[in-house]
Amino acid sequence: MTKVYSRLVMILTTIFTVIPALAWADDETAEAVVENTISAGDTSFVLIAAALVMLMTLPGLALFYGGLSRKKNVLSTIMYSFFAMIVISIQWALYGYSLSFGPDVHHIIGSLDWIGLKNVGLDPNPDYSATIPHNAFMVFQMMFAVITPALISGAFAERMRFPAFLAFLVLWATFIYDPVAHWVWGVNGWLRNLGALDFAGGTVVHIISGVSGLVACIVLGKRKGHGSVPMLPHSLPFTVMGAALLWFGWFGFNAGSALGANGLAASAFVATHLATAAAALSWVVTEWIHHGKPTTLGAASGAVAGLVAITPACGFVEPMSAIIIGLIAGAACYLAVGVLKAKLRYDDSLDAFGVHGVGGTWGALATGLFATTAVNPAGSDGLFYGNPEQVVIQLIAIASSWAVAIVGTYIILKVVNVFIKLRATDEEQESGLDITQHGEDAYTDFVLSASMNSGFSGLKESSTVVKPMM
Amino acid sequence: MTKVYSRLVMILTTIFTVIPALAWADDETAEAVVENTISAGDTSFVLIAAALVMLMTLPGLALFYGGLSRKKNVLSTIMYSFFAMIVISIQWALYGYSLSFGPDVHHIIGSLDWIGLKNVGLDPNPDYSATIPHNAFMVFQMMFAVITPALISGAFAERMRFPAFLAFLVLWATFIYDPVAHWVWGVNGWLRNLGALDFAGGTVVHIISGVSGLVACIVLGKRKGHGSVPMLPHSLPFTVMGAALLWFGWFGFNAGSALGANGLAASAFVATHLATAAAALSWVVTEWIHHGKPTTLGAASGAVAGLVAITPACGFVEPMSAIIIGLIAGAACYLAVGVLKAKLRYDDSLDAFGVHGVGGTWGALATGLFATTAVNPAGSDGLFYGNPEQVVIQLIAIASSWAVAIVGTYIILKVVNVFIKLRATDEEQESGLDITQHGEDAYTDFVLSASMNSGFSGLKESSTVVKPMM
Amino acid sequence: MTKVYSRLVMILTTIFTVIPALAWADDETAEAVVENTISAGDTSFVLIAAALVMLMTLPGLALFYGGLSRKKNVLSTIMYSFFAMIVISIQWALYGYSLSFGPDVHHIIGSLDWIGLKNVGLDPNPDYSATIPHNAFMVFQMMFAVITPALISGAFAERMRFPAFLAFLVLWATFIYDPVAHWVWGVNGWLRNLGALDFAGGTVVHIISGVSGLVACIVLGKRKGHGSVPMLPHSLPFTVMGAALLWFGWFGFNAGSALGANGLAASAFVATHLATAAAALSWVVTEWIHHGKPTTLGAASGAVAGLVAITPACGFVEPMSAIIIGLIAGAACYLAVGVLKAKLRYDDSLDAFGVHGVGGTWGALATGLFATTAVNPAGSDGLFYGNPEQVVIQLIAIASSWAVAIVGTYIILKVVNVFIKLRATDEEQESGLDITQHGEDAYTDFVLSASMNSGFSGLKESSTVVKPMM
Amino acid sequence: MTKIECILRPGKLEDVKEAVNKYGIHGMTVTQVIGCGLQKGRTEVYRGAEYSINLLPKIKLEMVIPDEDVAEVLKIITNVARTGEIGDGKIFTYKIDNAIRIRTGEKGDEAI
Amino acid sequence: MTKIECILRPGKLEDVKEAVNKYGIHGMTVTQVIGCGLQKGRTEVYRGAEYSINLLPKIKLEMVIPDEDVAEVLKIITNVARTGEIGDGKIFTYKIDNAIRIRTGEKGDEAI
Amino acid sequence: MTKIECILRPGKLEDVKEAVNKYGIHGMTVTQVIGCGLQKGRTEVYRGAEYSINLLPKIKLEMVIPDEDVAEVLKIITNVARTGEIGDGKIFTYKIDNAIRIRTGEKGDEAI
Ligand SMILES: Nc1ncnc2c1ncn2[C@@H]1O[C@H](COP(=O)(O)OP(=O)(O)O)[C@@H](O)[C@H]1O
Ligand SMILES: Nc1ncnc2c1ncn2[C@@H]1O[C@H](COP(=O)(O)OP(=O)(O)O)[C@@H](O)[C@H]1O
Ligand SMILES: Nc1ncnc2c1ncn2[C@@H]1O[C@H](COP(=O)(O)OP(=O)(O)O)[C@@H](O)[C@H]1O
Repeated sequence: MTKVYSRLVMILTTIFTVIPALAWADDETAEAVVENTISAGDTSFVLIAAALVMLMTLPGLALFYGGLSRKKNVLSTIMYSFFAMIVISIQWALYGYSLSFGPDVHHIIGSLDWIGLKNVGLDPNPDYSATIPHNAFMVFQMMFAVITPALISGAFAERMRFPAFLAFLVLWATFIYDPVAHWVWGVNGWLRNLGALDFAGGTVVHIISGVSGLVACIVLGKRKGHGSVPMLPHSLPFTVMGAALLWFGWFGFNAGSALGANGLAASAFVATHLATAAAALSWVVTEWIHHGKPTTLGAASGAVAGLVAITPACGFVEPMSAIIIGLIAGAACYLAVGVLKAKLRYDDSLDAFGVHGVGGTWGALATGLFATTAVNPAGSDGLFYGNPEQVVIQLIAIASSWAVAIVGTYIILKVVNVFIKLRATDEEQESGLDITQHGEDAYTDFVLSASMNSGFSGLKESSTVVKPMM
Repeated sequence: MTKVYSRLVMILTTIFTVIPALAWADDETAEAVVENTISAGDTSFVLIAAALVMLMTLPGLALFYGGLSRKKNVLSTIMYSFFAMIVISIQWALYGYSLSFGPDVHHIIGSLDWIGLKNVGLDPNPDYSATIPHNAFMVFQMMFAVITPALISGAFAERMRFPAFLAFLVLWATFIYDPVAHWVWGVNGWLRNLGALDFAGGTVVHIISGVSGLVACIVLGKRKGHGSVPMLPHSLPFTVMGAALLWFGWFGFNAGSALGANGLAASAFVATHLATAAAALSWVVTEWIHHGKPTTLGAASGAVAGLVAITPACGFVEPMSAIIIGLIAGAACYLAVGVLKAKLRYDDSLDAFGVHGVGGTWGALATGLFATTAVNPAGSDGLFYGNPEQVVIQLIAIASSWAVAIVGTYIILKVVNVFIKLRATDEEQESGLDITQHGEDAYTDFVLSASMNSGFSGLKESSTVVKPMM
Repeated sequence: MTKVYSRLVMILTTIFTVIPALAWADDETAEAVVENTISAGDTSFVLIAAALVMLMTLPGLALFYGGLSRKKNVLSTIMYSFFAMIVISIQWALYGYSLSFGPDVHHIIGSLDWIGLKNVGLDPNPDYSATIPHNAFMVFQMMFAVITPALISGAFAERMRFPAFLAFLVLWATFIYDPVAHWVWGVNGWLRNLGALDFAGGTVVHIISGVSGLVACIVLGKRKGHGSVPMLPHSLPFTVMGAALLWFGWFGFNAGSALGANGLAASAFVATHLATAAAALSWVVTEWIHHGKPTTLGAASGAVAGLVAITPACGFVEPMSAIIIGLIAGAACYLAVGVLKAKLRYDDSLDAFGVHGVGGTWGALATGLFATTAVNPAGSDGLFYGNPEQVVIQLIAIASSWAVAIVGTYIILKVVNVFIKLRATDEEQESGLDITQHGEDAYTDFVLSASMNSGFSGLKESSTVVKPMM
Repeated sequence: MTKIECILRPGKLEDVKEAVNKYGIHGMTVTQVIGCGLQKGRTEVYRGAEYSINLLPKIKLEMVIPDEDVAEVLKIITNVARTGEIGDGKIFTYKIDNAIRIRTGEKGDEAI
Repeated sequence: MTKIECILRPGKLEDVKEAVNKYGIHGMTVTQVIGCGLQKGRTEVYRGAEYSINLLPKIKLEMVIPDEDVAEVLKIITNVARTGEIGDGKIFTYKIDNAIRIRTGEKGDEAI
Repeated sequence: MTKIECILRPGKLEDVKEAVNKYGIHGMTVTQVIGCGLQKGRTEVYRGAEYSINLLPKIKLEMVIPDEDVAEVLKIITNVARTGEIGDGKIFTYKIDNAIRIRTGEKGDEAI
């Protein structure tokens, strides 16, 4: 078993260190000389979009995943998203943004020139966004850096210890997210130079989070009782609420990635919405045929699958292509989650891989098929518009992000586990992570009886200090 | 009984086929020659507004209605809204938008010229919105088409079978919503030509959904146990959350209908907010007097009633008029729901008619009373500003939309019922629609025991594939 | 006991009547002659921001506080926020806005010139916002007036009678909020003239609400059973959801206070987000050290503490300063809530004072330390940028708002209590305020049995009116 | 005194309650339970995995009544709660030694 | 051994628990129930329609104790749980044949 | 007939259920309860204030079975439910006078 893994590691390491070198690094980044004037319309749009993307993680994803957890693990699941928000926001400001978007170093990583947000001011940075303040771009991108590791948590929910999660979080963001973001979006990043299309983060956000999730859930092992004890969502209304907020926030994610309020943003908005609806439909129809009932969880899951799949494509494809991408995404993710997972018997608790890994991979590929310069002249044509080469480029982007996610996550988890135990013990899982990791119950309505501890009663003599005065 | 209905059908059919002919169809649509430049500010506003209106249906309405349902029907209630979102979004892109806003055919319907969003591109369409991309306008309107049938579902919740709902949904959108939207908002639609005022959809959205709800709940019959078993909201916090998200999203609905970020939008925003607050206040005060307690459900219901009533008026009236419209709306809807419904003993499960039908009708009328060109020079003056004629026009718009909703919904339901049974059996209602229609429980925390089926255990031999590797 | 209080009242009254007189009232308000053109970008931003701030109160704060309440008091807690929204919106339109922002009267209060929104039209008011419609500014400010008294309700939740709350609400808004808003933000308000910095309402919103909460919870006395019966949050997921929506809405609150979509808004956005993350982190770390577990409630509470503390500072400080302000805010509020409150044994039910009073005071002070004209040339430098005087000014602002809050709230509550009993009886608290004040249960899933009343059964004969017709 | 403990379909509670009320019995206590017997349970599918739920929601209704009424009350409940389908539930009876009304301290048959 | 089964006002659980703890009884089981007796229920209004809620929330407290303690414990509970208002609840007692502590397998009075 | 009433750890329900099923017992009723015994409870901290939760979640499992099976079933349950740690729970048994299957009206041992 472990042999297979080590061999895999070697192969993948080779691939992803060699390919960047191949990427002919023509520095001719086509930035026209733009006037550095801030547009209030664009700034308004991007700032609100940043707020929408923030909402995706908290409470969107927290609720989506929290509703899927069992009652004894709700808070622990929510805390993964909450701390991704807390910790990565600060990491990003301190050095993450600089690593991802700072001046390029060998096409692999940004330099530390922008550490602590040095040189990230109120004026536009024409390299990334000529019409909005540079710090607006920075904070918009921050929200992407936040949600990506939060997505992974769906794979190891209900069993990863909180301290281990924190360590994993910071390492993963630093060694995986930040470089990959630079490759794809950073000026002179090698995948960007290669011509890979990724409008809003299919590769950067979804493939690497989904694939890292798969690795993590295998490394951590199945939850205690998996396969014998049923593990049902404790609150589907929360899950629907979460999915709906993800959908809502995703308009900021995708349309906001146009970095301005213009025709392209509107086009991305429309593509996003249609693909989502189509994917929800196709997931539900597939399961209806397969299992006999159209479920709410299916609709919510399908919607998220569609959002994932359209993310890289939304700024390059026409509305009808978006519907097709969505239809395929829904069915594909359903099969991944409902059939493939059961076959391979890994325990991806809340289906981070099944939805983000599979949906993201399909989306990155689909971008190579359906992209058209009729929608976005700054993009490329895809296979169906006469440019088969784009598919090859997309496949390179997919393969390299799979590779880095597999190898990187595997190494990080192994390293963390040396210092901090990753997996909650069977007893901790039995009692639930809420109590064992956080010392809290999500719902206390039935804990009718409890009493305060001595720390309080020691003060009982002075209890006359505050009294009703009426 | 049925006699009364058939007679009604005849009378109404006559009315609503004759009046359009009367509408002197002067094609002088006053579109000035506007420069087709996209305004980033306006585009930003309308795209965000579209996202807000999306939020109204999901999770807004889903939660509002879901909280009002009993625990065994939560998911089924949510699914009505969810599938309105899924199905109508696609229907709209395929042909709905073309029917509603496409080039006019005889003042009754749009042509199919824009089918599959053909000719709906990134450039502005000066007929509808000269400063934003045409597809931004299209997607903003899509969200209206989505929420309208979702609103109806409150009337037949807890008893309509899901497959029948799907059929009804598509037919109703195609044969009722799309034409009426064309009449009121489409260039050369007969009600638009007549001068009917409907800023954000009092007629199009609320009257026809509310009235269709009334028809639907009568056709389907009362829920099993109605009048003997109590049917209480299972979670009022969800209902409040839903009402609050509706309120929030409605700013997009109403202010967004200005199709630009300008004084008119601000004015609609203010009118919306004040009418809502006033209606919530008046509902609660009325019930406080009537029943002795001010309730949370009353506040939530009153707020929605106010939002409904101000919808057609918000772009034409002054703030103080908005307060008056709201005050009357709250009391009127309370009486409709608390007294009228009890008297007539129809089973409008979650009060779609009582709130949207009654509130929408009052709002459409109130627009004819309180409208003033001081607020919106493109509108007209109402009765209180010296123009009694406007009331007549509003009454024609109200009558024709009532008529089309009654006749159309009745016919559609009867037709659907021939092929797909509309009403869940008594046993299905007893067990709850969540289990019988969707095979799911909303909350599984107390289902402590369950075991996975053979489909899984058949794979038990291969269960060594995935293991913890630590 | 009461002696101490009366002495306090005297001292404070003196302070806050004398200081305004000292404020050298140089009327040289530096409004340049600006062109009165509406910017669509700015208007879009401020209107959306107003909607976001609305969302903070409902459902944000309602959920945050509702989740912290016990199951029998959820609705009552929600109703405090709901009615703040309903009543203050109308109060603001009728006369509150005029008192706060209307033409200055002796630096203390606005005149009644803008009563009923007279003269508050679609054109910009260059005194407050030259690029957006005046009514957009008015409605944005309305949302601030709404949330402030709602925040107080956390202090007396689970025991204040609803009618007394309503009376308190209106009086407090009129006699405390409106004047203080005028002092700080109104043209020629004495604190504004003094040069006090308060970007988005640290003084106006948070100090006075938090301190008023402290006074209120002391005047009302502890909840029945406080200190013996445990009072645990009934739903932490609701609390997290509420905190997340507060966070989201706060971008409107803080960045929106730039009143335009520009570099300053982006800067305020970034500062807000970083301080919030930092405060959540520091609260959790402090309690982790102190109690051994990192809790979800700690993360949510810390986030709110950070939002509060950065509010006055967000438009004046650099990102790294924001992180420091947040780190201190989290620890300080944790100590206030976890140690100080336990020591002094007042019963601030949901910690309105501990979070808003303490956090707001720290924030107002921190503004005087960290402000820099490098971020906002219209502001001032703080102590750390060479201007110790600013700290003095901030301390005056803090002291005077504490003073007015203490004295004003004390008087108002005493007066109200003469006419309307403030405190629910022990029996009412035992049964819960939901039933006793509002006659409702939040969750009825287990109230399986009930029957409709005679008002209904009297109609049973006519129960054939509505029947299924299929 | 005898305690009658019935496990009922959730939908039957109201009917049984009314029927025994009419007979003159007003004191009762109701608990939400789940249970299984001959009834087979049902299948729920979450994201493609099937789960068979074998404990189904029931209502437990407890009444303490004087011994002489037991036979009649059992008849009433059996009649009202029966649908004839599997899953109708069970009734168990057993003797109670004593009953006390807390409010007054009354004991025995007085108290129920 | 005897089982003491009390139906209490929800607010009284803590007091009763403390009182019997003080007496030396620590084992008990608590269930959330709804019930009716002489207490009439209350009216709730939802959107203008009145509903009379006639089953009210109660707490069921069960303790199995040695026979010799029964009289004393009943006295304690009755005293603590009484408010004198309708709705105070009931206590039922009945004999238990056996008790087993699962952890150790101990039986009878040892086990409780 | 005898009623076996077990208070179990929530995690043990499934195992106990399977074990008695294998023995041939299928009828049972399950209730969510909270309780305390020797087990001490735990501490939860909310915003810096510590609370000791002394009633912990348990599962009550009730089965009415023929007297002759009691000894064997008790053995099975005790074995399966035991972890050896404090908090394993209790089993109580007592005689039932009668059982009725509502669907058919069958009485006594037939009915269970
Ligand atoms: N022997 C038993 N002991 C305790 N509870 C039982 C027993 N048998 C049945 N029950 C309860 O009665 C309910 C209905 O039983 P079931 O066998 O399905 O009914 P029937 O046989 O009358 O169709 C079960 O869900 C369970 O809660
Ligand atoms: N005969 C009975 N059998 C079972 N439970 C009962 C009976 N009588 C009362 N109860 C329970 O006791 C609770 C309190 O009863 P109630 O008659 O209101 O008290 P009291 O008569 O002491 O004022 C009821 O809600 C119910 O749960
Ligand atoms: N005397 C009793 N009467 C009723 N229930 C009891 C009694 N003793 C224990 N229990 C129940 O059994 C559960 C487990 O008891 P505990 O004393 O912790 O187990 P053990 O002593 O076997 O470790 C308790 O939570 C409670 O619900």
